[in-house]
Amino acid sequence: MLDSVIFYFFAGIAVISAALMITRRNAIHSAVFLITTLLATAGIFLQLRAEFLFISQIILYVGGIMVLFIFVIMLVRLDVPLPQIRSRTRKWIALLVALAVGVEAGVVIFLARKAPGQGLLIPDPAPADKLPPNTEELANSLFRTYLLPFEVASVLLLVAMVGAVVMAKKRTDAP
Amino acid sequence: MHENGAQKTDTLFGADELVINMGPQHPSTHGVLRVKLKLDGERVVGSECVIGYLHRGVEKIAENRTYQQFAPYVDRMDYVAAVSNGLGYCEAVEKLLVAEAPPRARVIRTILTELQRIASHLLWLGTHALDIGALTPLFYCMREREEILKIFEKYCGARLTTHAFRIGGLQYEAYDNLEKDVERFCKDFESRIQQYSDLLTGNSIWIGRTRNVGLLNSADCIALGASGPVLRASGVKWDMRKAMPYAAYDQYKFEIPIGTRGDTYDRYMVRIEEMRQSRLICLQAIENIPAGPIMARVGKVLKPPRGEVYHSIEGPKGILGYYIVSDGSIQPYRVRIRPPSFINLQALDKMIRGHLVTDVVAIIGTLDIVLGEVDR
Amino acid sequence: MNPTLHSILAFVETWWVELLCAVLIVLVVPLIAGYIVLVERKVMADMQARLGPMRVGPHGLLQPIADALKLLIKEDLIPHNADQFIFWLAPVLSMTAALTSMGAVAFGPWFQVARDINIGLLFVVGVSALGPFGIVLGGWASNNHYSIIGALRSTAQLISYETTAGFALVSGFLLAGTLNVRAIVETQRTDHAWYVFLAPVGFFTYLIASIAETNRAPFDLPEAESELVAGYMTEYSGFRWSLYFLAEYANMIVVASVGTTLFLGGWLRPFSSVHWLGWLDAAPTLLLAAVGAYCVFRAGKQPSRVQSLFMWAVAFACFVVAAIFALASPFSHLPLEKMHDGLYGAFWFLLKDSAYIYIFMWLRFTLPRFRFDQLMRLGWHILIPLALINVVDVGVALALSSEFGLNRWLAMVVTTAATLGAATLLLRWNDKYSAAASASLLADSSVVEDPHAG
Amino acid sequence: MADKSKAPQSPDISQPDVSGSSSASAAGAPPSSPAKGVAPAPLQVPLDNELSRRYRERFGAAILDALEDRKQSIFIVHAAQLLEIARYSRDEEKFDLLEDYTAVDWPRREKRFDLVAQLYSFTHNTRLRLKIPLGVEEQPSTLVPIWPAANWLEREIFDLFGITFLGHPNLKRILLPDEWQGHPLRKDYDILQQDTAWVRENLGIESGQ
Repeated sequence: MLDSVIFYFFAGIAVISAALMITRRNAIHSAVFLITTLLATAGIFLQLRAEFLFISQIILYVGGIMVLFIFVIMLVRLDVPLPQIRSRTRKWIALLVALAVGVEAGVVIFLARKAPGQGLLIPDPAPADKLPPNTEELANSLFRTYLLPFEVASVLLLVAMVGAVVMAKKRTDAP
Repeated sequence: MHENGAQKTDTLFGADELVINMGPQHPSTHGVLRVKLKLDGERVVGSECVIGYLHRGVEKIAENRTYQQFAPYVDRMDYVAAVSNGLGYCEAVEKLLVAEAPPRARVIRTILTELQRIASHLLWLGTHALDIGALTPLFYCMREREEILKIFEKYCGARLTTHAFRIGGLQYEAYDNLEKDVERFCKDFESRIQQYSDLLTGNSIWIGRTRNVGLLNSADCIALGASGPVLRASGVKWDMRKAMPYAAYDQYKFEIPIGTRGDTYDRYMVRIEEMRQSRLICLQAIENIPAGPIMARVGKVLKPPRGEVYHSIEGPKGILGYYIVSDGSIQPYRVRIRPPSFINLQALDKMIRGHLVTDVVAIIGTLDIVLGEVDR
Repeated sequence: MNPTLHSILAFVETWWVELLCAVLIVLVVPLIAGYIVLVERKVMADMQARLGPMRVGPHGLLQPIADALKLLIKEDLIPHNADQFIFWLAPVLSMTAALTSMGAVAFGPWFQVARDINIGLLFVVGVSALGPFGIVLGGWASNNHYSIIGALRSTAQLISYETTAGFALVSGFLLAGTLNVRAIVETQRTDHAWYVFLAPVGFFTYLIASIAETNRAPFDLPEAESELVAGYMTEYSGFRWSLYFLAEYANMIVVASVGTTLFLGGWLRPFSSVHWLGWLDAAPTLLLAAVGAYCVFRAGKQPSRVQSLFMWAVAFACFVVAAIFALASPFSHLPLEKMHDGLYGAFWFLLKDSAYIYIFMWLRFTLPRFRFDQLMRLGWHILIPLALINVVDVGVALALSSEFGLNRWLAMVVTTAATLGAATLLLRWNDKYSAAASASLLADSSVVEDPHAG
Repeated sequence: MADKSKAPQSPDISQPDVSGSSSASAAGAPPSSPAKGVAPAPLQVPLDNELSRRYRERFGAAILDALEDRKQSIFIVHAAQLLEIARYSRDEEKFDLLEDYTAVDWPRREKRFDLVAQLYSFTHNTRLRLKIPLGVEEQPSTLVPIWPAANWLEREIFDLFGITFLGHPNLKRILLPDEWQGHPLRKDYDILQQDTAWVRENLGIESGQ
């Protein structure tokens, strides 16, 4: 009972602020609502006892990436209202994408309902104190089971970062 | 900061220059200085000083007062060094009268003026350190300055705008324990200077904030008319007290401290050392205060003969000059005051080019300006 | 019975300790923050050869309450061109983050809101990292250039020093092998060492980074009063301003608590495993009794009756608490073990916290402020590499002792020496770099010439 | 006010004939002089030393007069050749510091203003005062190229006396507000006078006094 109250509370906040985020004209306001969405999602993670995921969400997305977002918005002064998108084709593309996402979500929920216990709906979650400590689980899978892919991904990100720095540097030198 | 703010706000780090106003209400502009800064990012590419907020027309007032009546007004220019202002004015009028203060008066004047120099430098040190973010030296400096102000208070009853001297000498005889008070102060003061040095001189943040900040070489100093510690820090070994001695300075031995690079750190070191030298002068002076009258016979109504005179002294902030024209009446025909702060402030633009906004604060501090004197 | 009501009741029954702690934190932390301000002013006054607040209550003891009242009834101004919503939101955000993160701090073995959360310390760090949003957004919403510069500086500073703090904490986590707050403290008991001795470099990098993160001098550039008036707080007044103010001090408590927990042994008594130092358990009682006695001594010298009455009251409170400590102490042989753990734990924890915060104050009154480029250079060129090297070295030391059976202390000494060597190299390199940087700065300044200057 | 008395024994000093009767003429020792009884030496005497000879040789009639007042050297120079004289003073005679630059108003004189420049030489430790008599309409050339220190000083003279300097990089008011009317240090500007319109408009009060 309480669980579902908490879930719907967080989910509601996440959905509403996501909607607000895309409808705000002011970039900083959008950023604030994006932060709210991320925090609400983090709350759902916490409710699922995925504590590590919860805190990574907060530290990385909210504490790191969003701070950078706001920094950039303030630097380039995106806080003036942006011109509306007038292009007709773009509107059609947006509609198409939205439909596709909607269909995908519907299919997932339908499948999940078909096979209870395997998809989104878990009929009998394990009692909270019986869950394995998921931080350790996560560490084990990242650093033992999937060490190689994990390291490959890190190197890839590093390369991407170095590449971004190099490209950015070139651009400032050119003019 | 709507009216106090930016005029051009397209992008903060964009190609356009950003103009921001520092002051006239800003904690670090030492009064009501307003500096318009042209910024590229946080880098200063140009500046303009807007002054005059404290303009009272002191020079106009002088033309409507008698010579004695005007003396208290000069205290209100550089109000942290009122005694020095008074000394310059009194000596200038004495020159105009072709009179000279008696030896005893001259020695007492020297003592008080040197104490005032220490007090002025102390106030500068405290506020300058505060601008750079060191809170504590301010209170140490105030503690010592208090002792000096107490001596002034005992001598003439006033602490800030003292009006300590009269044209022709002194009004008040030195009080009984003046020598002892000065000596006690000087004895303590040596260790107190050490305290400031302990807090600042070797501190690497302090050095980082002041070294190579606000460079002004000697040629620029002279061209811009900058004088006093600013000039000496750039390596010019010149002091009005040595070059053209006045009061009783020719009787005492002291050194002229100079810097090598002309940066903010050098100016700091020069002023610290000047305080030490002033202390030495005070100690020498109290050794032997000659007996005798304290007032020359200049008469109650001063009517200097026609003519004009320019007299300047080494004020705590630089050359403090008085140009007085007499038409033979009891009121000066024209009094021109050469304010060291005003002319030193001209160098600000040159000094802050290329520095960060943060350094502007340090550089305004290092110039040691008093707006009461800049604006007069 | 109504199932909803039932479940709510069950919830309260299970969690009443936590709820109580949470309420206590929300109510008491502002008060404590107020008194930290008083202590800070007193410490500052002492260092600056003056007395500090003396008028409101004896020795200014009621000053924080007077200040709080003043702030509450002050006019609340919102600038005309400010972004009303964000202007309202920002200080609340700062305060919320600071208080929430305190939820996972264990002030003693029993006094903790989120007790079983197994990411404990990470939660504190992560949630307190939300606080700067309040600063950034507040600075932006004020629509004031000083505020915006303050906000930008704050963001850049946060990003730089958060990384350092994170790496410094990792070195501690490696030693403890857990993120759970209580487990971290317990491992320090079983390891017979606070981690400040095992990872000194980690502790000092964390200390510096935590000062920078809380925007305290010499890293107080976002609110540098002599440059930016008050930085991001320039346009704030009254209650909103006090929220920022409280958040700053609450954040100090949070970072100090993290440092205390991870590096200074949390609520453990010094030398908790050395038996002949058991008499240290009497310290709280004696200390409080001494404070009480001092109050009695001063009570007679107060200028007014009210003030001396107040002094008596303070003395009485001290004696009462001292008596409680005495009752709970092992010397009393009463069956109050849980109370003993809680009380004494809280005492030692708060003592260490205070020492940590005292370092903040001490540095603030001693050092001048960094310039922004110097701050960034310190962060990126010295502290981050140093913290990284330290993480690697701590890992190496752990491997040496567990895989090769090397003495743990020896391994630590060797790797710490290696870290310090690297630090020396870094510093020397940085000196060279900064000399070159200032040279280029001056070269630039001669280029721009403006005939209309002056 | 300026021509109340003329001391009997004084030679008429400063007199480039351009200046009228009201300019600073000499006076002997005043009655209150400390040296009573002794025949007082005149305070202003014509100056005839190496320096003045060099200047006269070089600039001829542009040096209108050279005299000494209370042992301070004064050259009265023609405004037209101010720039050359200034440059010569700085480069050849090493007067490298422009210590002060100001003006004096003599409303009854034909040439109403005196510009007064105090020069100082670090090399020789000597002072020299240049006085430049100036009519109301005359516009002297700026000294900024010679001594950058003149920048603000000339702005101040412009502000308070209304003398315009040719070639000044940024000649606008410095102490008074830009829109202020009148030049306060002129003798015909009364001590109680003010730009009432400006005060009312900008300060929202009737009078600044």
